[in-house]
Amino acid sequence: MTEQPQVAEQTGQPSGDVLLSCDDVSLSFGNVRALVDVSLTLRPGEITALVGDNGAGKSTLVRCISGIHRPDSGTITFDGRRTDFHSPEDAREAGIETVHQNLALVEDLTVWQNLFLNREIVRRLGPVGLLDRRAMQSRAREMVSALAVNVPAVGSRVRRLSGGQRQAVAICRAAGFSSKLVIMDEPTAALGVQETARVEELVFRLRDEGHAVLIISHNFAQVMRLSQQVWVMRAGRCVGGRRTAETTGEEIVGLVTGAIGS
Amino acid sequence: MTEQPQVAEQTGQPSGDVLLSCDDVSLSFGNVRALVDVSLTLRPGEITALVGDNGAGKSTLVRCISGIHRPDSGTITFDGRRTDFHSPEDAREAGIETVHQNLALVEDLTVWQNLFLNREIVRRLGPVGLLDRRAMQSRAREMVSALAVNVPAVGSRVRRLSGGQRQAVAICRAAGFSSKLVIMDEPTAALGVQETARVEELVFRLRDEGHAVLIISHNFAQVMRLSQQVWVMRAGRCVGGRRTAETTGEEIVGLVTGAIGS
Amino acid sequence: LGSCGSGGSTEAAAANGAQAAGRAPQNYAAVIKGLDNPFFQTMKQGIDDQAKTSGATVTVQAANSITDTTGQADKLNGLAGQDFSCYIVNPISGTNLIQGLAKLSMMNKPVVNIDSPVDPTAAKSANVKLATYVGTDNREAGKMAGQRMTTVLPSGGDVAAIGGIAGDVTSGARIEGFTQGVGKNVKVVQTVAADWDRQTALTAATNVLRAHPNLAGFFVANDDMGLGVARAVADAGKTGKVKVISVDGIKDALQAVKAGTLEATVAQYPYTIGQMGVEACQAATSGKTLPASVAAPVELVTKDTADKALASTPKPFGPYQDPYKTLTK
Amino acid sequence: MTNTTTLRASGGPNWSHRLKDAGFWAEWAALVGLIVLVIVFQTLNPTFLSPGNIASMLVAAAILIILAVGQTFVIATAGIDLSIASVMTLGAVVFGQMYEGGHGLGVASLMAVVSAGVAGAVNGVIVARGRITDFIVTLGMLSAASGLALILSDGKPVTVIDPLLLRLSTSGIGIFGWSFVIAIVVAVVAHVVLFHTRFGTHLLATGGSPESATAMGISTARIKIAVYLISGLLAGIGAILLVGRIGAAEPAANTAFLLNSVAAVVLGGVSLFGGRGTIVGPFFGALLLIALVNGLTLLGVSQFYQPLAVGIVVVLAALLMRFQK
Amino acid sequence: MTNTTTLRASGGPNWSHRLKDAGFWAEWAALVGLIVLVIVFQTLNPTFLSPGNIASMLVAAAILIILAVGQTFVIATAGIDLSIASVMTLGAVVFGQMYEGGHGLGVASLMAVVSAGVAGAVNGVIVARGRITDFIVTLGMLSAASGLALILSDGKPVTVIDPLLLRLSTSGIGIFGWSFVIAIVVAVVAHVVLFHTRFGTHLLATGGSPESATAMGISTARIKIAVYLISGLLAGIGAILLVGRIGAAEPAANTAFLLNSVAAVVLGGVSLFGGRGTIVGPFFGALLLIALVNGLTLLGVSQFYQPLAVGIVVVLAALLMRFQK
Ligand SMILES: Nc1ncnc2c1ncn2[C@@H]1O[C@H](COP(=O)(O)OP(=O)(O)OP(=O)(O)O)[C@@H](O)[C@H]1O
Ligand SMILES: Nc1ncnc2c1ncn2[C@@H]1O[C@H](COP(=O)(O)OP(=O)(O)OP(=O)(O)O)[C@@H](O)[C@H]1O
Ligand SMILES: [Mg+2]
Ligand SMILES: [Mg+2]
Repeated sequence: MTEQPQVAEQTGQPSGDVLLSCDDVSLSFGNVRALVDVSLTLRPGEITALVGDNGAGKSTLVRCISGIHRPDSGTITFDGRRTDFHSPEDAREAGIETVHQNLALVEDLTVWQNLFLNREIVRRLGPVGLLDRRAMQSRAREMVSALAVNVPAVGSRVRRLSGGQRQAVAICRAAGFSSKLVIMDEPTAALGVQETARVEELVFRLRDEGHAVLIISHNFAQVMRLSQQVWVMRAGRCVGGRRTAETTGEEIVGLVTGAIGS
Repeated sequence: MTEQPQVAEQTGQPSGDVLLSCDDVSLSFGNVRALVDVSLTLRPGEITALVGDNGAGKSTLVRCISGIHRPDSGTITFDGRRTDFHSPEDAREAGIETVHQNLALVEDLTVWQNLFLNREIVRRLGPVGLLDRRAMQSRAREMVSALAVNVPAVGSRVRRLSGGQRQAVAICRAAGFSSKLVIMDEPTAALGVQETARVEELVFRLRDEGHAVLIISHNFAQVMRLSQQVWVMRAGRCVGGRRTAETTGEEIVGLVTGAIGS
Repeated sequence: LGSCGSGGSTEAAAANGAQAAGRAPQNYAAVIKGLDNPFFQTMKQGIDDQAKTSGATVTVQAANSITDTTGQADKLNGLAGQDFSCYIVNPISGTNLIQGLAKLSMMNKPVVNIDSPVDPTAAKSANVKLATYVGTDNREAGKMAGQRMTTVLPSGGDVAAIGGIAGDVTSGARIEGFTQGVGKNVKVVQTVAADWDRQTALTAATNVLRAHPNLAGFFVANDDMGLGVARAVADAGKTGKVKVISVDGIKDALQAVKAGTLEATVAQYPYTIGQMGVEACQAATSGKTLPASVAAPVELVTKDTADKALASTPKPFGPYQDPYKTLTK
Repeated sequence: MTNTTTLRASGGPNWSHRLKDAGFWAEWAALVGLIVLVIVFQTLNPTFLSPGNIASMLVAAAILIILAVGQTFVIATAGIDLSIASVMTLGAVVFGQMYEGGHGLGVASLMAVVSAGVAGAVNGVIVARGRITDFIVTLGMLSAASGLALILSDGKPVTVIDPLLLRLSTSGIGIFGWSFVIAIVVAVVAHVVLFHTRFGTHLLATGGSPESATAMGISTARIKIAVYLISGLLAGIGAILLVGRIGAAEPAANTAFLLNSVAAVVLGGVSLFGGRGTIVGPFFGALLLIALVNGLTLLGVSQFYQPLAVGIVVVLAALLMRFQK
Repeated sequence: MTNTTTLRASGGPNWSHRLKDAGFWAEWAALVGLIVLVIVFQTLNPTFLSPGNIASMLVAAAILIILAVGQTFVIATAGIDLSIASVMTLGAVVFGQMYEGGHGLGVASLMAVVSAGVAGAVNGVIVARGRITDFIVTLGMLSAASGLALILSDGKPVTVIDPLLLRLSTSGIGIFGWSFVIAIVVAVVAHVVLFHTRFGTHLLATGGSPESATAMGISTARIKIAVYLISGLLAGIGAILLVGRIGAAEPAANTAFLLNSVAAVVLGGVSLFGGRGTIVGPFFGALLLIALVNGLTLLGVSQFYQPLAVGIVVVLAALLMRFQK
């Protein structure tokens, strides 16, 4: 409670366009308070990073924004309108694509089916729409080979892929469809050096195309490299925000561990 | 084929004690050749790193060593004896503990049940052995809090844990029981800064206690920090080995990408 | 239409009902077999009708299926705890209701056994006292069918038997009776279990016809399956050439006999069995001594008698004995 | 370098690869089992493959195929429709009541399909909105639908002799009776829906991983309702064929169809845990079960030995699926 | 700092927490449903809770409870034992043949349990070693065991009137008939095995995630064999009680037990997808099903309306489990 005002002052966020803002979002699971009055904002054309210890509540916040959980209290405003997503469908429709930490792939479907899940390309045949499998397969092949080094066959089931290959598929999916906000929950955790570099290029490209990107990462070097704004979570609270240009890796570590700001 | 002799020369491995050696291990899944004539050695009291791109075959090799897959050809020698593990049970019995990339946790069991899975503490009551739940719970609490910052309740189901909390549980499990070799497949991928530091401490402690540790990581800084020996895999082959002290991050990257050694 | 037996019984029952209305209303319980078979529907109808005419109320419960031996026992146990003055039971097997019946006997409640008999040795050892038994001997019914088969196949031939669920007591007794009833020239070449189901019987009969192209007849353990077998025979274009005889005497079967798709059916009149069961209860509760066992009417219905049978269904067209009626007077 | 790596992992599936592929075997195991069975029976009794016998097997299989297709949709979403047989009974009884009420074949058929569809939709809504496990909901419906059938029909069968309906099982194109032709059409449409529409993909995703499907914005509730509706509608079509076949609408439980429909699906290589499914598999699974009983009867296997033989053959046929893992 | 964090996440489960916990509701939903049912029936008909009626309900429930416990073990490993009822029939027939052959109660009982256990073990071995889905293997055994029962008994029931056996269901301790006491003992032992032995934990791990269990060195094959063996042995015990209850060993299968045993387990909050399980749940699930039929009979609900009522009540009872997710 006492730290709240201090935090609000130190967000580092200049005024201006805001794409998404969370205000006092709280969520508990039983007696685990996963989110406690979390407030933060995201701006279009920027890469925003969200950092914090394991179990700090980052993924839970992401799941609230992308419509999987509904907050117990607090509001989320997206693109100027107050949102009340009842399902991920609503969020996807509003223009939020997410790479979840658990990747949200269907193991028994093939790579291309996963890539186009709920975004299938359909050929109209009178009243019925039939899948255009060929088109999706060739598109999928392009999308995956842009990211992966050891490219998996797009016709193979996701169950068979290596950890990094899966992650590449999930990232391709989120990046491949027009959206206003792309959220990536630890997108490069399982990726190799080359693949990580490609994902970082992709993130820059997304930003340059005007998307907002929210990226969660435990790799502070990466955070400093990519982001324009950093938010720090600790034990369910958002304990601070900084412009990346105005902070250092050490300050962020301090905020994360609680050495600073508590 | 042509590179094989060259690689064999450049292993960087001095002669001496060998705990585990793989010789020409190959394994295919359908037409995917996941492992092609992989040969490498591990020495006791050392931390050995295994690096390579996504889909290079690292996890597949680990699964061969820990008895989940059986190689199509080639031999694995552990502790002086040629092994032919028919199941992970055999490998665990021989003294190999593994943190798998998919963590191998049972989602519906609690943290403590997962920690002691197949290593349960039992109170003998005449002919029947009853679980000593209390003992396991308190031991589990100690083990987990040594690694995690936001410690999950040991009685909560793994399904509920955050990505990093799960990984911490899996690492605790592998480290918690006496073994000759601990294999960790990307153990810190989902971990925060503090947790990663604790795991690295743990790895050093394991080494100092005389265990051999095989660690897979995409974080080359970490690899250079921790290991004494590095093996590099590329597209199913083991393309080189180096003493960490005698190599640089750049050389490793070169081996991984194929800029060196092909 | 001189169905004197049934006509007389209705009048008598009506008079009886008026008379019974003077007494305290009687409360009986009945537990019968399956639900989804017309045979037991007709039995229930007989019970209900007789109850109405005699001014009694009867709670009728049935097992969920013809294999539900313990479920039927549970239902009897449920009813046994309540205050009924008389119980009518049609057990699925000879022994499955024994415990409930033992309880009833301990409480000195009269029990009327209808249709399928309670196993006498089991009854004796469990101290079950049955007020009376009314029903038909399934073996006799099978035998009648067998004799008819011999008559319609004077030069003999191969026949097949289609039974209910394999191992079912009723089905077994009927087929056994049939086998005993047929003459030397008629040979039962195959017995198939069709689970008391019309569709299964149809498929089974189709297959049997294929396996034995010269088959001369079918004996079917109940009418419902018999109609399916008749359909199979018709589909094969062999109506009239392959004789189908079944047991029960439900209305659809009588019609089929009339139409000639069924050669004959051995009618067992569950309606009358139900009626007589209620009458027996009336007699028993008013303290009369009942005959130990009464044979319910069994009639062979052929094309000649089909019209008569249809006119009087669900009651028998011929005269029959009903000793309980005199006792309830 | 990157190029060869790509080739290594993404080479197109060739024949020897397909033969090693688990899914391939699962899908075709039922067909292989069927072929083996046919060879054995034909050797032991040459009438087995006579045109007449084939024709009657196909007609006998029609209802089971249609139910198995409906069951496949449900099972592919990791559900199970225990009520499929009694919903068919309900449909048949509604048909009978309508027909007896003088409404003609068309109206009766329509009402049969509609009533069965409604029962299916109720299943779906309770499963999806009430969040109750499929097993319990459809078990409840099993009981409720048979109860309704008994109430509507007052427990009595209705004889339905309609020349048009009769032709469903007595005539057709060559050895393919009309009812089998209907079953083929149902199977083909089902195959297209499952593998060539968005709905089909969403259905498999719902079965494979409901969380992931939800996270991708698929309404798993709507999918669940749809599959149970489909299962109900197909049970309604099955009801019409059933009435046509036995010439009567009966309130009898038809329990054999329940276990057989699930067995056909599972023999067809579809996992009860959802997420995978084919239509060819269950199609041949149903034919296998019908051919088995037909063959055993033709061979004159005694009624007491038949269940034993059926049990053993079913397990042996499934042994062909051992490659599944 | 770390300290407060720890507290936040690892606070011991208190009562309000437990009430919010899904698992808690799943486990006790059957009991809650049972209590509601009892209140309703007792209000409508006061004989419902008379000692006599309670006693007869408990005795009636004994066999179902024992089968449901066996089924729970199988279902907790994500399997299903469709053969449980016909294996019980097989056990009963073996009992009958032994008894008729003059072998006395002890030998007959032993052989009943042994033969049912063997059938269960065969299930387990085929499932585990042959890698065939549980559904097909036990469906095959369902058929094979009833066939064996028919062959052994030549299709005829054997009357078994044994005073000792009769007392199983006619006498006991107070309102608890001996057969119910046996069921209680079985349930208690099962609870201890499931939650207080290594085997129980390994069983739940096998059901929850076979890959993870295997990776941890658990032999899932051995677990599978064990659960089917247990299910078979319990079916054998059920067979003895069944013979005692109906006074005969009959070869015609009592199919109602199959669906009811699975229904009791699922009503008891156990997921068909394995990995979770309780014994209390299925125990009360079985009581619920028995009380339901008993109550409807007492109320004199017409036979046609009973299936409808059963269906509706089962779904309503399951609505209590909606908190499960
Ligand atoms: N469904 C749930 N039920 C109960 N507790 C949950 C649930 N989901 C998350 N939690 C708890 O909420 C807290 C925050 O979890 P969350 O997954 O948001 O962490 P995180 O910041 O993403 O951590 P990581 O870096 O490890 O992914 C953790 O203590 C976790 O155990
Ligand atoms: N069970 C399987 N069936 C078919 N292909 C498989 C299977 N397991 C792995 N593969 C394939 O084998 C190759 C090597 O996979 P592996 O998991 O060993 O990679 P990895 O080096 O661990 O990669 P990562 O760093 O992404 O974890 C990949 O192309 C993968 O798709
Ligand atoms: Mg997270
Ligand atoms: Mg890997």
